[in-house]
Amino acid sequence: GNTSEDSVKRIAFITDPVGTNPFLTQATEKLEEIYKTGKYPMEYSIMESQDSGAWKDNVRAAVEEGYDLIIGIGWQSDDPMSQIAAQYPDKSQYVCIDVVCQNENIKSYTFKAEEGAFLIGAMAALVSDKLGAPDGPLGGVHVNPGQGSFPWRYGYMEGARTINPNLTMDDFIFNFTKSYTDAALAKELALSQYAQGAKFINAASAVADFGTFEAALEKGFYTSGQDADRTSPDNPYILSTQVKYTGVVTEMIVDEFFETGIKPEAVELGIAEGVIGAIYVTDDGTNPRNTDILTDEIVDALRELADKIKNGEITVKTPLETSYTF
Amino acid sequence: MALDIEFIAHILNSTFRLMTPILLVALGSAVCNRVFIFNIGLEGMMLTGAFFAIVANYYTGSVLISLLAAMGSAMFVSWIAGIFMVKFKGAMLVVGISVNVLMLGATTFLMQLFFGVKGAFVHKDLVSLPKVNVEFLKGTKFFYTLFGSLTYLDYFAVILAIILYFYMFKTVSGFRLRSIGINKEAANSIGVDGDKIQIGAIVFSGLLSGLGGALLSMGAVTMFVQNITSGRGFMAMAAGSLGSAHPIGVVFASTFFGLAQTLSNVLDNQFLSSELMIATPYVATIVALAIFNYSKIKKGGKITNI
Amino acid sequence: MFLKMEHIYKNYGDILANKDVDLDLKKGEILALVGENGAGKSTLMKVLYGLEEATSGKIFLNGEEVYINGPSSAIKLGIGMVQQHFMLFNSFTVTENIVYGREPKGKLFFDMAKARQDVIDLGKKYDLPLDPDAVIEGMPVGLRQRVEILKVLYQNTDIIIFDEPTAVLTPQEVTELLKTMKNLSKMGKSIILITHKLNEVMEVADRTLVMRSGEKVGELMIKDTNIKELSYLMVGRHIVDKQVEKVETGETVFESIDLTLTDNKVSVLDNVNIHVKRGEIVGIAGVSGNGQTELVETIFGLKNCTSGKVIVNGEDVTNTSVMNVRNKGVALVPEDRNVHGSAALGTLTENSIMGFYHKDEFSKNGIIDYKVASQFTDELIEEFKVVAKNNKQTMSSLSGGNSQKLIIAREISQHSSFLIVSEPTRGVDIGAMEFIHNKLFEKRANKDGILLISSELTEILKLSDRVYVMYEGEVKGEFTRETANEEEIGFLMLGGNKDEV
Amino acid sequence: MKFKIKKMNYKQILKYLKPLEQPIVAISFALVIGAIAMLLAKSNPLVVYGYMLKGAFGSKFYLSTTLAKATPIILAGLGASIAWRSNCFGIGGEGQMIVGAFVAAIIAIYLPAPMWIKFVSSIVGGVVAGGGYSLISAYLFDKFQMSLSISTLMMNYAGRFIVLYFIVNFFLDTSSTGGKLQQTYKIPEEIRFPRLNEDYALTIGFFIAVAVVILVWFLMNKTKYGYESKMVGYNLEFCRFGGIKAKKIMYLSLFISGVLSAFAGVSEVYGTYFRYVSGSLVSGRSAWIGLNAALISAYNPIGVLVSSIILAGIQTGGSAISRFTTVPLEISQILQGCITLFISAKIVIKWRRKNTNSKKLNVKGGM
Ligand SMILES: Nc1ncnc2c1ncn2[C@@H]1O[C@H](COP(=O)(O)OP(=O)(O)OP(=O)(O)O)[C@@H](O)[C@H]1O
Ligand SMILES: Nc1ncnc2c1ncn2[C@@H]1O[C@H](COP(=O)(O)OP(=O)(O)OP(=O)(O)O)[C@@H](O)[C@H]1O
Ligand SMILES: [Mg+2]
Ligand SMILES: [Mg+2]
Repeated sequence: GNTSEDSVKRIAFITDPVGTNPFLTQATEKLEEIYKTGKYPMEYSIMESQDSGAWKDNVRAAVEEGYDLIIGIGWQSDDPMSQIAAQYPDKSQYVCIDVVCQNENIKSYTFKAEEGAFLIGAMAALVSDKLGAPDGPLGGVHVNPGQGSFPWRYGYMEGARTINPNLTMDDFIFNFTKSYTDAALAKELALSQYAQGAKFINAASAVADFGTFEAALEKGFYTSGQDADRTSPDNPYILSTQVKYTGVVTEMIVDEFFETGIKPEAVELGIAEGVIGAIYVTDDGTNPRNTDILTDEIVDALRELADKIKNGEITVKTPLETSYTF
Repeated sequence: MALDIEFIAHILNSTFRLMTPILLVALGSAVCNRVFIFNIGLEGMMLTGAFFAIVANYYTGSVLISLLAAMGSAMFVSWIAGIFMVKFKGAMLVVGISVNVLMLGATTFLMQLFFGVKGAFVHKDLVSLPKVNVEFLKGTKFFYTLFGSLTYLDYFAVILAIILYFYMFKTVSGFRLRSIGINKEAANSIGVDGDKIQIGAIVFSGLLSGLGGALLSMGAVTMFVQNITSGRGFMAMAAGSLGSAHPIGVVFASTFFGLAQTLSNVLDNQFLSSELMIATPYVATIVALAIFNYSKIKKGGKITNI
Repeated sequence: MFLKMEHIYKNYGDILANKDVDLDLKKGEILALVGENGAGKSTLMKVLYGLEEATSGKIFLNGEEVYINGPSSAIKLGIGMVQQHFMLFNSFTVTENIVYGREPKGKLFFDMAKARQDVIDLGKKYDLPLDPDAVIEGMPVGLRQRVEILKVLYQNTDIIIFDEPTAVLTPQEVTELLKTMKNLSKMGKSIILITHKLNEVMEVADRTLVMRSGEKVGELMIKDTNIKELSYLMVGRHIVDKQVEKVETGETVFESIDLTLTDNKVSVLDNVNIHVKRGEIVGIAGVSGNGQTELVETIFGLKNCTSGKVIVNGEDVTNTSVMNVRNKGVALVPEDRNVHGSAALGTLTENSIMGFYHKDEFSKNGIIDYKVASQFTDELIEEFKVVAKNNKQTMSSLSGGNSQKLIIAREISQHSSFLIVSEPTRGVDIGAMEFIHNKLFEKRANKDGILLISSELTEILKLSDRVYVMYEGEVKGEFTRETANEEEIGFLMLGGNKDEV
Repeated sequence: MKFKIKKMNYKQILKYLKPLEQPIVAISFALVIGAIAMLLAKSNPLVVYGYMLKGAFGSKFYLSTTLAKATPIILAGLGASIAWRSNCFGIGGEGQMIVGAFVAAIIAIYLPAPMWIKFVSSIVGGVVAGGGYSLISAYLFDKFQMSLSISTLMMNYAGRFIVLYFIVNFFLDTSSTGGKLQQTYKIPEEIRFPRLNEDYALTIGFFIAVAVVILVWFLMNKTKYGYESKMVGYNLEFCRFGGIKAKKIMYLSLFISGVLSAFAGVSEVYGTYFRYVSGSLVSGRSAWIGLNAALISAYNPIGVLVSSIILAGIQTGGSAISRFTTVPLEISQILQGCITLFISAKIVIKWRRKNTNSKKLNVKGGM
């Protein structure tokens, strides 16, 4: 329901259809969790938006319907949020997650996803080396070739190259599902990368990843998940996951909103803030680690890298140009 | 990448795996074409099969029952579609599109209802279609890879095409099936119920789509992901058309698609930009159809792809 | 009494197509069903064959009441129908068409060999020989109909209904068909024949049943009646062939010079030289399929000729567009009214302006004036006595005779100086036929030229001032009203040569 | 021997439905099914439907949102109608929308010219591009007898990815979202479709669409082309004998159809996105909904207008549900599917009312 006394604050959480993307699920679940605790006098509504048209409608409607805090998550949110925030600076407070919005009334939280990818890349190189393929090829099944997956792709490459500097572009194989849901295709892509000799294949195509995981289980190559901890007792080949704790951010936002109110600025979150990381490296997952492959020394090496990133000794660069070469 | 002999084996193997789900559905589409039904709802029917295969799979753990569930559910949906297309004379496209939208929504919705998850349902207890054991080929790596990790249903798809060929061109009911597409009125005038045959064809295409879906959710992978078919149903229609509604032709057409897909997988951003790579199968279809029809027209033949 | 239909009523919405009709049929009898267009003949038979459900009424077979709820049950009861519009699968073979519905089966496969044999035997039995492997597509109409007949016989039916079987046949084919019917009746089959050609009735029928506007108005034994009486019963008035008055011919409106058409190596038209003057009707006699259709199409710009010229009112229109030919003052009543002459789902108005909707009277700068069009249509309906509720109803709801009238009305109303009419009275009743013939004479009277193509020699002889005979794409001879005579023309039609006479 | 008179049972159903106003029946059927789904989702259908209605037409604000959504649907619907009524059963609306929108956006962004020239050439360029794209399928049909439905279906995908290729490699906006969304830059403020009221989504686009409806109605029912194309739809042979150049009509119809569909895309660029956003036109599904609108209203422009607004309402109502309740978004998909499915049955009933008689209804089932 949407009728409520003024004391109760109303939060609109606008997103692409939840479900296909674990980092959306995390955020929405956290929101519900906060609500359940009754910590704050709040109501919330998850507004799933099929297409960018629906996005605009929902943001506009959220203002019309008098929501006090409007959170948009995903790249999609940029245009509609910026436009509305510019038009109604005072009608509500605005936050974008995962994208820096063009409008200054909006607080933006973005992620240094590349840092997580960096760790996985290093892990890939180490594991591959351990399995007798120091020079790769290293695989990756991502969503699309565009800027969208640069952080994961280039972070991954950077990480691998810190371990083995003489890796070249040709030592990496990347394929793209162009869909968050085509698990069958993802699996097929993984299989063909495996056939080309990849011992480690980095999965970064939302729920389609399950296809890659299944291929790993079948063929016995190693892989890693994305966003939410994908390791599983049923599948020892999923060595780790490049996590992106959107739940944490959601909590930050809600807290800030109720304590101080939203202060528009652009915040970048990474390993240092405990929002980005890799399972077993920056935090221990819920499932037992595959210690035969992901041995302690490998983990230690990775932890070292993680610390270097924390204290700024290493900064992972992900250029925006399509022409990323070394 | 290294184009060694074994990798070629992999390409062929992968082609086959990618081809079969399309083939099954394409055969359904072909049957529909034969009775002058343009069934764009195949995508939705395939999705239905893929989903209920997993539902049954989860609750019974029996491959057989899962397959039956896949076929049954898809047949039910296609029966509804058939009634609307034939009896109520609803525009085939509207019915088909509606079915697609409806089933995309319904499967996603039911997935939450049954499994309490959105997006993807994966579970260790899900059984996958039995794979044909090729251990005896372990000696010759080429064949081992070539025939590796294929389910019985993959092979059955091809066999089915052959069976369907005999059905269409050698049996009486196949004969009547073809007659409807040529002149339904004439069939009715001699007391052969054209409507029944058309609906029958649609339901049969549902059965095949169901199998195709199951092959996707229990063969290619063992899970259900919302919209897992992602356009394969439409591809299948194109294949049915490219194969000019002839079972054997459809096999070639589907293989062609499978190969196009595989190549676009392995060649991805090696030669062509990957966006163009995805576009190729569709452009290729048009070109292939054009060439195919052109040669046929030259021979003064009839074009059967409706 | 073998078959008995009692108190049959059938209405389509407000139209009462059959009103309390009784019909009975003896074994081995040929019963002719005659009446004007829209009299209710087809409907009555559709009821008998189960294509339509009677609103009320009973049907008895061998004294026992039967319920016929579809062709299949009719066939089970031994009733078969050769429909007016052939119901064949064009890309199937003769065999496949004939055995359709009762195909011989092996264990699981279609037993084609047996089917083939059955067809051959059947052909022998009723001596209707046919090549069992021929594909229907491209078969002459006569043979197609033969397929239809064998199809019915294959279902071993005892009652065979023919709905206007001769409408589309050449004279030769007609004689054969009539012979066949006699045969069948001898072999104990009962036949119901719908036709508009009373001479056929007189020739084959034992008994005739006359219908008018849905009702049975008479039932006569053929031996004690004659054409005059029948036509009177049908139309309700006497049909009199009035004298053809002479008309002075003017200058040439149409002329073809060495018109030649070869369709992949086959010569379809071979140096055709014909002309039509103002005020004359020129007939083209010939067994259909000897190039008449192609001749019309090349003249009218539907086909391009390989060589030669088409001159209309002194202008060369060879291989130009239909539109251009029409604009030069040519009009055409095509042979097949349902396919080429009208749009079944279009309204009468839409059908009436086809071919010249672009003329100033109907459209100015791209906009069609439907008020004018609809008035115009009403005038046509009025002048040509087309039976229709209004000009908004669809063409398909007109009786065949009436749609034919409207088509002819449309083409005549253009006041074009040159009119081509192809089979103008096919499938229309004698009343309408007389009417149409008079209209053609009127047009001739106001000094327009008419080219008449007809497979009805009698029609040719009745209307034409001059006659060309066509055989295999060649003009075999030319006659004037005076010199024309059936024997000679018939002889040439079949490929004889003039000097041999 | 006896034969029971049984068949007709579905005819009886139709007879039974005949007097009722079909769309209402259709919608209520659909609503029932939707209700079942909702009960399964443990929420009160009446409440949900209440919200849905409110979110679709409940206030000026919502209505304007719905009308804005309807705009591309109407245009795409008109496009489909033009083609289908002359027997060109193409389903290429989506592809034409995409191409049109893309070209229009690119011209509007990059053409170095004064604003009004930008505007005009962008719109014209866009729609002509769409028309041209449609002509390809016309050519394939003409020269290779390639089924329009198949060629256009393929061209929907081809167009989408080829355009994507150009965007990613030449026209990508890297400033916003760091180029993560595959989209062009925005078109200049000055030339976007103005809003009637800054608080509402509605732009003049909708009124242009309505104007186009009238235009198309006129085109279909008053002009020579309208007559010719209609007759071509009825009987090609008849037209040949009447001197109508059927081929010309087919090309023309498909071109116009492409132009209209493309304009649907252009209107989205100018009224909603202000840029070409890859995938948005696909996930928006306007082309397909438009096609439905065209078919269920038997190609009648006015009918297209009305049914488009209803179908758009289901969409906006659907989003409203997801805002007001916890019912998952899919419910609105289910509803949409059901409603169009049931409405499709109307066609036959309407025909049965119009002319019970005409011999070839089964052919007219459409594709
Ligand atoms: N399906 C139908 N719907 C509406 N009216 C019909 C239908 N079929 C026939 N009619 C009408 O019923 C009447 C009788 O039609 P019927 O077919 O029996 O005429 P007919 O005697 O066969 O004419 P013709 O000599 O031209 O064949 C006509 O007025 C016709 O318009
Ligand atoms: N669906 C219909 N609606 C209205 N009248 C019809 C319909 N079907 C048939 N009729 C009428 O019934 C008559 C008989 O139909 P039939 O099939 O015998 O054609 P016809 O009248 O003989 O004309 P033709 O000889 O050109 O076929 C037709 O003339 C037509 O007027
Ligand atoms: Mg008749
Ligand atoms: Mg008749």
